[in-house]
Amino acid sequence: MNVNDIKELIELIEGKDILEVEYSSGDEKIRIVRSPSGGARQGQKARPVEPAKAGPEAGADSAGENALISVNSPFVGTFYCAPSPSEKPFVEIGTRVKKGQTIGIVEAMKLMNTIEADADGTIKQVLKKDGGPVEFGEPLFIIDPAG
Amino acid sequence: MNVNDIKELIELIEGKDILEVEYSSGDEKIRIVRSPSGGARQGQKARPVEPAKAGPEAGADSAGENALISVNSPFVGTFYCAPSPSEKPFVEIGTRVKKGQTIGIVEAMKLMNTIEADADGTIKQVLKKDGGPVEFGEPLFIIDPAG
Amino acid sequence: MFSKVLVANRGEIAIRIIRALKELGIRSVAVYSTADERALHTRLADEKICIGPAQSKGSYLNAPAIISAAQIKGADAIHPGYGFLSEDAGFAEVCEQAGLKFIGPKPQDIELMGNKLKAREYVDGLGIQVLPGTFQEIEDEQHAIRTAKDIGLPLIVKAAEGGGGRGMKIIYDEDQIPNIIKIARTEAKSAFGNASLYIEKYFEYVRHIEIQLVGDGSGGVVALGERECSIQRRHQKFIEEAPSIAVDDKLRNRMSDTAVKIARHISYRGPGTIEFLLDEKGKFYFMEMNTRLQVEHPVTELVTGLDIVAEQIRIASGEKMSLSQRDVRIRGHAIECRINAEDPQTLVPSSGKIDTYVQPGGPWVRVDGHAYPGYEVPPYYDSLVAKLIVWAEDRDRSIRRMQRALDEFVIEGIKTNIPLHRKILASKDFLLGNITTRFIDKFI
Amino acid sequence: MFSKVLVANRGEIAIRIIRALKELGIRSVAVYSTADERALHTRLADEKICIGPAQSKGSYLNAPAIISAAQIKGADAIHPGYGFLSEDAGFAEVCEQAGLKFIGPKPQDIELMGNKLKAREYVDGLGIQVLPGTFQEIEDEQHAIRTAKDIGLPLIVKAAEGGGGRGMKIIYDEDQIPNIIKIARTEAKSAFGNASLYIEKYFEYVRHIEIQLVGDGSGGVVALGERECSIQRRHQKFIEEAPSIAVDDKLRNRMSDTAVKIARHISYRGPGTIEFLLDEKGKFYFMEMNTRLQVEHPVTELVTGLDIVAEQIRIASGEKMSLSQRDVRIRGHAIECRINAEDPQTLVPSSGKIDTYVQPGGPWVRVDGHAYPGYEVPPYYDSLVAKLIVWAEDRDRSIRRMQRALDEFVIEGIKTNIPLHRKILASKDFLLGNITTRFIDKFI
Repeated sequence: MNVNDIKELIELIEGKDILEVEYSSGDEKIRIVRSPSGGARQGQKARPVEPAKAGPEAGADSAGENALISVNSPFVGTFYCAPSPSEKPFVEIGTRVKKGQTIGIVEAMKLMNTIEADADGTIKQVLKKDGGPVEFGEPLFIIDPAG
Repeated sequence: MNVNDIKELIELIEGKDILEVEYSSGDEKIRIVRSPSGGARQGQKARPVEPAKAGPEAGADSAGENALISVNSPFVGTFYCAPSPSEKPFVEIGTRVKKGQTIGIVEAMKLMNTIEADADGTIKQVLKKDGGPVEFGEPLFIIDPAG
Repeated sequence: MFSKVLVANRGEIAIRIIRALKELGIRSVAVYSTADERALHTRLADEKICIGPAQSKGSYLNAPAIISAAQIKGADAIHPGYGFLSEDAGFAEVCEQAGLKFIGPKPQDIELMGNKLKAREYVDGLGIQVLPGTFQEIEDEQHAIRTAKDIGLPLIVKAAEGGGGRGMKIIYDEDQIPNIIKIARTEAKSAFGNASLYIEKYFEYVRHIEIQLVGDGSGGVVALGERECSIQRRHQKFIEEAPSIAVDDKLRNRMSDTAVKIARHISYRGPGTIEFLLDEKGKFYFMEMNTRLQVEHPVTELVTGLDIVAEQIRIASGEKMSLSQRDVRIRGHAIECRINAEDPQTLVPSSGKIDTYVQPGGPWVRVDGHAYPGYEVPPYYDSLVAKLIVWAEDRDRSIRRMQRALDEFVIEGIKTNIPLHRKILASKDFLLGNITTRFIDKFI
Repeated sequence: MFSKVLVANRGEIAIRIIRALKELGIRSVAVYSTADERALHTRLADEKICIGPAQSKGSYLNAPAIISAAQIKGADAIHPGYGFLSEDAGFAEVCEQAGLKFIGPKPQDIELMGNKLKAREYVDGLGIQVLPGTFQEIEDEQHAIRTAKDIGLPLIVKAAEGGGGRGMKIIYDEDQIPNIIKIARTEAKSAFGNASLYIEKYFEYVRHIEIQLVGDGSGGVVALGERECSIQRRHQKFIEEAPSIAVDDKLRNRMSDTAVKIARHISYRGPGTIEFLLDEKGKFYFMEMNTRLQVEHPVTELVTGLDIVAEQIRIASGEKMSLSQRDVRIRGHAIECRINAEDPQTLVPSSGKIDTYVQPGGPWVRVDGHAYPGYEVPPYYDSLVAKLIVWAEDRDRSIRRMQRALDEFVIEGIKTNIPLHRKILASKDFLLGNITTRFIDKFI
């Protein structure tokens, strides 16, 4: 069970007359509770359903979140945010970047692997400290392509 | 059980008069709760829900089942249905018995432990063969006190 | 050889015996109470039969039910394990009368050694050093007070029919004597059905060392070295080792010779154990004899390479002993930790469902247990859920291996004493072997 | 001694090494691919680090990633286990260049013995009997046909850079030669990056016997007896034993001396194995040398009492060997069954979630595995989920014990080869020891 599974389940019960879904895994367990007024649903469907988090902020939020891009480390090694200790970082929070632009380095066995922006946008977060260790697949930067 | 199984279950109960499905796996467990107002659900929704065990039939049924009495072996040993091989069995199916009446024997280490009827009634079943082994707690007879 | 054996026990020892039977090609019958319907021993045996209710008195202690079960299952022998009916001479006798071989010593030996006071007398009569104390049962307070004056405080009051750590009370002060005697008598009466008491000198900072023996029933006895069982809690063993850091070859030979002498005098049959107290000066005193397989037999198995349970079954069936004293070689070092379902702080037994159970593995790690994922530990029986035993070339490596295995052992859903074992194993005094019967006090 | 070691492997062998490190008091670092996030080796190690994607090429075979991981974790040595990078001389060299001790033989020894054709030449040069066959790589079909005429059919075509049972083809008929050579060359090229082939005489009903060695790196070599590895399936070992029923003391000494001679000539360092074919007349032929820890090392551990992995780590750290040839005593008998996640009929690997997992236990049963209840076996790696190893006083009891342990082993949710193991162990020919490398054919 991972985030995508949960998303799928949420999408699945949305608009259905399901009140509760419970799930366990160690030794399995599941519990699905339908709305007892279920049948009437059809009648109510037409009514404008108020979304759970109706506010415009929430909307923006989720739209924003979906769109944010995480740049992950393609290698295990040491992360550097600048070409050399004496130089300025490639990017900082708020820096506008172009797709393909070098935004960091992961060094492994003296080889400098450049990290490139996956999309045009603005750097929203720099997740690793200069000179710190990174594992394969760890997020290094968050880019907001809308920003 | 995975997400697809859950999806299938949700789709299955959708639009049906099933209120809850519970499921476990270690040693299995399942619980399905139907809408008490059954198939007529849509129309009856507003009506006060009748308690689950209301029906007269259900009552009779469950009362009947509850009423049957199982006489279990208080000992591990050999079951005998007659006082000796040459004699007639203590009871047979249909025999009317009084509470405390000897209805069988379980022999353990040459000791004859008499088995007595737990209640007045009629022998509905004799579950063990003459001379066969019985474990502690195994049902030997079923008595119908109503019969 | 037997063709079918009923195992009159539950838990890990029932499983240990069923394993031995399988390996010997003998069919096994498990007995169980209604509380043990899902117990692992019922699944591993070839056959199973319910013998009574949850309470041991109606099931695992119910001799007629067990013999009846053996008869209807067509078993030709009964293995009693340890505890329950294993030291009940009457049961052993009834088995034999019913034509069932009792896999254990002769009834008269169980009887002699089962009364700890008689055993003291008997062993003293062989010219062997027993603990200073009384040779008759304590008649009254005055008798106890006289004994205190003779041999000095502290004293330990024991039930004649007790043993194995049960029913003991320590007297530090003469004023306590009347009260303790009264309480002990009542307890002994209710626990063992016999109010007889005796008194021994109580040594506080000594070691509990025992010699494992196997006898052929006609005077042949082999000693399998000692076990160090000083780590005890409330007179119950907690961690056992073989060999003991305090026993050198010379001492081992002296203790073994003494133990063999006792067993040979009664032509003892099968495995048995002579328990000694060992003081700092290397002087040792006979304490009692256990006429049964012991919980801690695996440490001896691992250092000698002998399968003690298989040997016991072979001897009971009339086969000759498979080894002579010359064949016995002690190799390396073994430790056993008793993993109990209990709160490590309060020591209250913890029953309930085991949600997660991941057993340690890898080189020289042995688990004798009866738990499995989803198993519900019933509240009716003793709290031992597994014995974790390791072997290594020497004591230091054996300790490291045990620490590693304890770290791997995951039991969730009930409380266990694993944290306490880890604390003890990591302590400097344990590492140095500075252990006495009072060792554990500082950890609780 | 090392203070922190990175284990460049996964599965049971990673766990075996982590256990040894813990027992030696050395910190361990587990590496894992994204598919192994929940693997047991990552939980048992002191530290863990993700090194790449599910495919081995990007993770467990990715030398730069592994060395980089060791550097950022501050490890001072790398243990390669078996498989993956363990026989990659280049990797061993790069480790040393990066200041990381490679826990294995010297790179040049890996290189020499890694090319099976060169190894043949080398060993032949020492005056040791190798299998009849070519000493140069096969140039063309004609070369192969000439060889067939010289030494007679059947023949076996092997890849020079293959080994461990991989990349072999048998020729029964001269007509097949052109085709087989073509196919074998293509396969060798793609599997090992080297199209070189050589040819040996193929013996059908022989035994595969190997000698376990440990070298100190400066000419000292100790032989730890043989292993019987004839029970193979598709040239992959399936069941291993120590000692072999076909090897008596005299033969053992001759084979050991031969093996030691080879290892001594290269001043071999750490554990290694010389594989021989043994025919019915007691004549043996050098086949290849494995310059690494082997899957089946536990059977040797159990009969000698030596912890081979701990010894390997100690030697790599510069310590002296802990034993001399005189200390080696073979005691009892051990068997290993490889428990694979696969359909026992079709042999197709079976990945998926293990719902129920109950590990066997009790006396002299060892499980080296990486499964646990709820574990999902990923489809990317080899199918070995556990090695089940038992020890007993002799071969018969060892077989009974293994049968008992196989009966206890419950793995549900995936298919395993346990049923096939049970069939083999119960067969009369196995019991009698009538086994050859073709033994398993009749069971599938």
